[in-house]
Amino acid sequence: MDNIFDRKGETAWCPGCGNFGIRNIVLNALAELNLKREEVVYLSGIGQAAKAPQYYNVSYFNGLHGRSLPPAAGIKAANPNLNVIIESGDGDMYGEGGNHFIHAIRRNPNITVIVHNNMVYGLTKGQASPTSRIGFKTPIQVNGVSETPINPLALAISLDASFVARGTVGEPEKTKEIIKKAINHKGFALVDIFQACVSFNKVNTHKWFKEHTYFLEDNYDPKDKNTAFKRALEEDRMPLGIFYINENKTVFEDNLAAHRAGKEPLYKRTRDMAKINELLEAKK
Amino acid sequence: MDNIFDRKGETAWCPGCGNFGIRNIVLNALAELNLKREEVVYLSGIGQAAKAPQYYNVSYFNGLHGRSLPPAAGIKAANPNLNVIIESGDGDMYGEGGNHFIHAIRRNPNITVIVHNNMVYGLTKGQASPTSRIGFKTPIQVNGVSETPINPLALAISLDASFVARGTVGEPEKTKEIIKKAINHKGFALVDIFQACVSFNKVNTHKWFKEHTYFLEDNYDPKDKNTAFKRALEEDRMPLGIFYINENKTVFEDNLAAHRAGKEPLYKRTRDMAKINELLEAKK
Amino acid sequence: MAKRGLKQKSRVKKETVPANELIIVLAGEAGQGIQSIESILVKAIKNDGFNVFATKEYMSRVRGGVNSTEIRISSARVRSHTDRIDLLIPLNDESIVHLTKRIGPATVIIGDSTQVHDNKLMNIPFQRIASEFGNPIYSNSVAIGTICGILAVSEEKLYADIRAKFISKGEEVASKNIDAAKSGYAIGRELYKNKIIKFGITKDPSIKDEILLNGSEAVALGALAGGCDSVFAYPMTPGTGVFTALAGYSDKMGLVVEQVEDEIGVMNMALGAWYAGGRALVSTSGGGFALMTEGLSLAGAIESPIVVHLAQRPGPATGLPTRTEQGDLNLALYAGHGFFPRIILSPGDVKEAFFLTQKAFNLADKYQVPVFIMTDQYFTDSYYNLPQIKTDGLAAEKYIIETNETYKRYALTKDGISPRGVPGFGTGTVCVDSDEHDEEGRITEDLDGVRLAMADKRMKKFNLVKKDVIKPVLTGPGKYKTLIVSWGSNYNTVIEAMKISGKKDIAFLHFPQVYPLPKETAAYLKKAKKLILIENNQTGQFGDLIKLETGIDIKNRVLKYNGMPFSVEEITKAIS
Amino acid sequence: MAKRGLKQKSRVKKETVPANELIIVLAGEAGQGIQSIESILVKAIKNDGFNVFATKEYMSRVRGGVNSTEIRISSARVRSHTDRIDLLIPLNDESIVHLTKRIGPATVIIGDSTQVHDNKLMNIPFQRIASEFGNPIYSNSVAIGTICGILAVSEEKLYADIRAKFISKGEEVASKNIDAAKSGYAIGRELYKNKIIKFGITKDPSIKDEILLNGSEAVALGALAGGCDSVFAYPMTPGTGVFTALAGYSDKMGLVVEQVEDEIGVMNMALGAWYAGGRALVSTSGGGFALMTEGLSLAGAIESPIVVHLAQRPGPATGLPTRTEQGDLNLALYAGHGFFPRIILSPGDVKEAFFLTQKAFNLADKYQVPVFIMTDQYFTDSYYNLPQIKTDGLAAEKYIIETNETYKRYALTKDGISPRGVPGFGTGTVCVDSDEHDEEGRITEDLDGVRLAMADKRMKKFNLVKKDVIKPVLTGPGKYKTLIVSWGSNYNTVIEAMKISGKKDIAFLHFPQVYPLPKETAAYLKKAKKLILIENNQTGQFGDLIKLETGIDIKNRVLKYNGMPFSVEEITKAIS
Ligand SMILES: Cc1ncc(C[n+]2csc(CCOP(=O)(O)OP(=O)(O)O)c2C)c(N)n1
Ligand SMILES: Cc1ncc(C[n+]2csc(CCOP(=O)(O)OP(=O)(O)O)c2C)c(N)n1
Ligand code: SF4
Ligand code: SF4
Ligand SMILES: [Mg+2]
Ligand SMILES: [Mg+2]
Repeated sequence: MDNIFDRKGETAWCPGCGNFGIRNIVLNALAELNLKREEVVYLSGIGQAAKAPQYYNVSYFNGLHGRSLPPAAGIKAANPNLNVIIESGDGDMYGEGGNHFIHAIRRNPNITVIVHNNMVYGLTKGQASPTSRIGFKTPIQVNGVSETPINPLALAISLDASFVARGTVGEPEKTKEIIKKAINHKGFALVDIFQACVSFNKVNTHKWFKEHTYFLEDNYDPKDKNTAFKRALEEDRMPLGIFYINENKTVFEDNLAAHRAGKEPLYKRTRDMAKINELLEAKK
Repeated sequence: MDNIFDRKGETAWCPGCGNFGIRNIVLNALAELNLKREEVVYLSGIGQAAKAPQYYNVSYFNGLHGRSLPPAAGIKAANPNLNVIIESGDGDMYGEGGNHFIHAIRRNPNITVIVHNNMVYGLTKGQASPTSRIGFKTPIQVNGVSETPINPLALAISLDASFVARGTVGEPEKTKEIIKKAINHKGFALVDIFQACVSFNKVNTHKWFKEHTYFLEDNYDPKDKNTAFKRALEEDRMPLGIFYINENKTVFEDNLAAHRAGKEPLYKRTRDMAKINELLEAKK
Repeated sequence: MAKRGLKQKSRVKKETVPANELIIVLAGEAGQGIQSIESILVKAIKNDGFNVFATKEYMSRVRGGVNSTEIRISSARVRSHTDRIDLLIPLNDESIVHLTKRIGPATVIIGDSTQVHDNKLMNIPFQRIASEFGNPIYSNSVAIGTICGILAVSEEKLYADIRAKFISKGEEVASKNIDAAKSGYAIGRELYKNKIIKFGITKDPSIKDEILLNGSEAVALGALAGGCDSVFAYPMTPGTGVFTALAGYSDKMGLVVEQVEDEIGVMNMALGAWYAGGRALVSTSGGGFALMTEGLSLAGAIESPIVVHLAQRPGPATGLPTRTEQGDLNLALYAGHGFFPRIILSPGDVKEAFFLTQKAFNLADKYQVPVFIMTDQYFTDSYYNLPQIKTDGLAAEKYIIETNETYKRYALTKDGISPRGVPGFGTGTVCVDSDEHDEEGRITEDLDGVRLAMADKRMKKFNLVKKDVIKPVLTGPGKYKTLIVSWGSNYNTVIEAMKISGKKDIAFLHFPQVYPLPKETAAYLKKAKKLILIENNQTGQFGDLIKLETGIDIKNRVLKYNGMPFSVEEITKAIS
Repeated sequence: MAKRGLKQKSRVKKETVPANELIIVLAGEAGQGIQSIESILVKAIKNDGFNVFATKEYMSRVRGGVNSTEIRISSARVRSHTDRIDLLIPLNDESIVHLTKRIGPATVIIGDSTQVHDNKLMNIPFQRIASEFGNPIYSNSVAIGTICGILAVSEEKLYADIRAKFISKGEEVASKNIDAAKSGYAIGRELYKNKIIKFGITKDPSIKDEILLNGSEAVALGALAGGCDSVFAYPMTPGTGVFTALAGYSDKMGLVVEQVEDEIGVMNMALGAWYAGGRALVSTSGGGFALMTEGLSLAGAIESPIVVHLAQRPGPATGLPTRTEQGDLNLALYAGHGFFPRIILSPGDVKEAFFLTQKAFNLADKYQVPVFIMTDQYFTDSYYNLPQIKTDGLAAEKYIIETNETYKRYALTKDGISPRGVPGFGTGTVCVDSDEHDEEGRITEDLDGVRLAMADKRMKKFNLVKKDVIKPVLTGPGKYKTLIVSWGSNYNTVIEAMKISGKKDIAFLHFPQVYPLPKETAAYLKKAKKLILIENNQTGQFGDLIKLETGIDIKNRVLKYNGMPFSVEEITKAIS
């Protein structure tokens, strides 16, 4: 069956890279959700992962390094009916884009954020990323990384993100289900996905990820923040799955005066000059 | 007794503002620690709180809005012997400066960060800050804040900050002891301090803070991250005290090649041209 | 090359008080209530048929220091700042020190001698009178009443205004304030009758029907008239006024109003909104705009419209946060890496600000380029009465097209403009990319083909933009010997100074659009024997632009960069 | 006004192969190992006494696409990029398509016919030969051997180099690679003997003692010689090379090397380091520098030294991340709000880069201003042999003073420079503030006094900086008719083109310092009958600066902006 989201053709990724796996998982998720192709908008920053939107057959906004989240919120503000998905790298999202990450979680627009977490800067050829492990050596971190890696899940949970999950390319089926739930979730949904960079990360390989992960129990209940935090902190073998869901949050675009009465996209509206005249009259 | 850190004279703060209280607490802490005045360097960003360094008799770097943390790390890198203290506002530190906040915690320079948390932007006349409560009305947030406030303690704990504490102007003695411990702590130490803005925050007043806070039990043990997180999440009445300490982290400046052999400040060193010649020779 | 920054030397010496005008300055600490005195007063004065202008200068603090408000009342239209003060009402001693240089022999100073000490002070015991009504806090109302009494402003409306202002605090507070004002009014009448304060201003009843508008409100309302439906900002003086004004209108107009975490987020969020079909404004000042530089370049690369309100204040860095300067022109001209077209507008008065901002949205959308509205603290905070603004014929022009399957966001067209679709409107995909891209918006490494085509396309658009430039505005005789050249907020001050100078051979060329520079510029400049450039910055940035574009170097640069706007007197002197 | 961006039209037509030179191009996918072939090859060639130059062009991807490396080998010194290719070694078909326009009738193409298909291809079964040694991966060593065979490079040293390169992977791998290279060597000798590839390059044994240095390394080493003790950066091509080089030296030199979370942090952290007595460098490219704009203004306000290595690439926005352009001059000139002095240096070759960067640290420290080193991708990635650089007489000048109790960071002095203390050195306090400040560094609202004094102080410093400008470098006859004007990385290409043109009345003015513009500039320009401006950008930004500063408008602008550097042929044509 043809996947309408698939834009066939070459990619700029290295053979064997985990990015291909994520692409397949996402393509399947999109198809199974039966999303309307014209209503899906993809965003990314800059990096190897951030090239992903180029390879889907959808509208996209491939912006600046680290800056995918603000335009995503801008898009939801202008047209809440669009299905907005971000796919970007760990450096892009948690490094250069860290401030937007914190505040987008607080803002809680209804978007899905998929992070290709390869624990390295791929495109710029192998410097440490915020998720690189302590001791990881690179041409810049010549004696190994000494800064504590970010735990994106714990961070998101601490900010009361409305949906926090982790997947891995190594588990395509389960990761696909997570992504589907993330897209269906109303609010900011984070899916951090482990992905091996075969060119620049010789430590955190496909094999390493397999050995260092496992799925949360089937009966795990993602409603409690403290439990979610505790599980997110596990380090030796890192859990996968949906860690935390908070359904009680209001959504950014719903709170805007522009959309309180209805969700008509801004481009469909026309400005009523009579109202401007009223405002001017009030200046008397 | 004269406090050598006290720079007498007018301030630009409003009468009744909590900033005065913080200033007194800090002055006492500095004096009691017997710090060498010439070795103390103060930093801040921009805001009402950020004017604090102006009113101490110390060296300071009063930089850009939101950007106190990077120069603080730069200072420690150039001279690890200096005692570096930041005092700034909640908007400055958690809003504009959010990305530096995350990554400074990871970097773990040996500095003390005191945040005047008045849950509002004072200097720019009363817009919401990242710690403003939901529903807080301002000339911008005309229908009240709808974004989830940042919980700076939970956030810092999620990043494994090496020292995380909260004080309040309403409890000067205890808050002073916290600040002293923070300054003595080796590593990044956060002290968030509740401070009423009498001009622009008519909700979170001195009284409100009093009613909504209490101190952690005397036997509270700040070594466990999960417990610390749980306590940091308490909302109705918010605990005060030292929530979390991790003594097992290495310190930024100690990891630098420049300071592995010794802590001599960079300005005292001279460049040995013979070494440059060696490097050039290796290019043959 | 450049003249030293104008410095006010000493107490104003010679002065001829035109009887048909009264210049009142109120001064005191932040927090003493000068702002609210001003707002009630100016409205009451205008509603009584006087021409009125008000501007303020203040320190970067919430309480303390010295701030002052200048209120000019006149038979003729007044729209600019003067050094001269006819009537000074200081609320403390520091106010007198602060304003020393502007106090002349003819300045009348009235105030409460328990608060203010000066040989020239005429004591009006504001506090004691207020206390008679139960609270010294009412002294501001006494002062309001006094001024209205001097001017013989209609009492009825004045008290209604005061009631409206205070009624939220209860009936008692409202009526006490009115009583206080009444006492003041009587005093004011006395002062006038005793010829302590002399003037002879004629009223014009039609002024009642005019509006009062400051620069911030003019930009905000102009934006709305231009179809602005969303505003993204991070608070920063003096850009905050426009943000606040739009937030105030958000419920009525159904706007998107979002305070973003930082200015980088502001710009990128606004670009997202435009991408999806919104018409977004960002409002900031120099330091905040500096952070938007990379985002501006993104707008250039993806050919997104964006409207930037850049309200200037003195730098470098934090500089003087609440002061005024025209120091960010170079920043607006050259911000962003790589080449892309842009438009820079610089309103000279509030009416022009309304219409230029309205137009900014249409220009941005039509050419898919960034458009700047450059104002400054002086401009955003000043206001005056003007005839009602007519919106007839104005429209938020629509340029968005419906896409189909073959849609290409960057289709190469003859004029360089590719029709702009938005996601969700039609069946096509709308792909924008910060990397160099092909017609479809996909990354390219085709250097000689696609890269050059896209670079040339952006240049073509620029050539188009250059053909659609708002002409400079000449005031004065067509045959001039001396030509004054200026931009932005100096407009009204120069106009008034020209009138005062009385010279017949001086004209003034004002630039509502500074970039691309109107092609008529050189011809105008060449006609003059003498050129005078007036800019509120340290080096003459607009003069440099003119030199670059026309080859004409205006050596005579009147520059001011102490954080204050030009006064009528300064410009009068400079052009005489 | 400006010429259209140079486009390479078609396969190079006429060519006269100078027998004393051989231009080799290797091309293939990213990941096929071209970089490592190049590094072994260039070293071996130079160590055998050849003059050599190497440059590369590559796509923004880690694998796939087409990248190429150009290696020029010559009797004379060679230091610039040519279109011409004498010997092409493509590793796949795409390489031939990619390089079509540079393939001339005389270009010899050798390659493995199982990989590459072209009529002109001379088949050398690299893969099969490699497989004979157990793994097709050794084919790169076969290629290395072939080229060295053609040149008759000393085998002993070559194999030692190969061993050194591969020994970390085990003795077997090392010796297999050597064996593969030996096979290639024999083939190369055959090719030469059979006159398939003709040239007659004379070697010079003294070249063995020369060094090989690329732009990045030159800047890094120059920085160290200037006393640089700390580097802060966020990876960004092509700025990363300098960062990586310094990281590589960090243990030996005891440096502070920190990868910061973003470029805003980079700039602010570096300013903190300078404040406390460090000498910090930041290295970035246009988009990253855009984010440092506000921080640059901070440097201006607090009068901090800072050295910025700005390695340019094409914009706008992400643009062409791995390509070259000189498009960020305006950004460097005007970044930051408010007025403050700055210095912009633009090395023309690697030796100059070393000395200018060395000097940059002393200039920054002396005048307490930002100093830029402007390079670009072409410059940072190109390298060649040159005589050893002498560091005699160089010093990292110390300007820091010990403070006492009366110390004032911004003491008003005659020349505008206030002696700079650092915290912890002496008993004084060192207070710096982004707000306008008084001599002590404390916030001020004294507009006519302190603000003007500080603004004027910054201007005084600028006037001093203007007196200490590095002179432009004239190449060619003192009496010229035509003057070529250029800056930065075009230097060597222009020099070579001038030689080729053979014209006696052409001279070339290169600017190691572009800002402040040397005062001699106008005189040089006026002497010429004809001016030619050469810039690797779309509009001629340096030309605009010259126009602004001298009034001279160079209309003849040779501009290129497809992401590639100028070739010798292009400039030769442009100046003929
Ligand atoms: C402002 C800015 N700084 C730096 C860069 C250079 N840059 C591009 S991608 C990247 C990091 C990529 O790492 P990550 O986000 O983890 O993606 P990956 O390539 O690993 O998928 C960097 C530093 C840039 N494009 N823009
Ligand atoms: C880049 C930039 N953006 C905005 C501002 C304006 N600004 C100054 S202080 C401030 C917020 C102050 O709030 P906070 O940090 O909470 O300090 P407070 O005044 O409440 O103590 C803002 C937005 C600025 N100076 N620089
Ligand atoms: S560099 Fe790493 S992350 Fe990027 S495509 Fe290659 S393997 Fe994947
Ligand atoms: S504005 Fe608020 S925080 Fe600032 S000094 Fe006044 S009361 Fe304090
Ligand atoms: Mg990555
Ligand atoms: Mg605050």
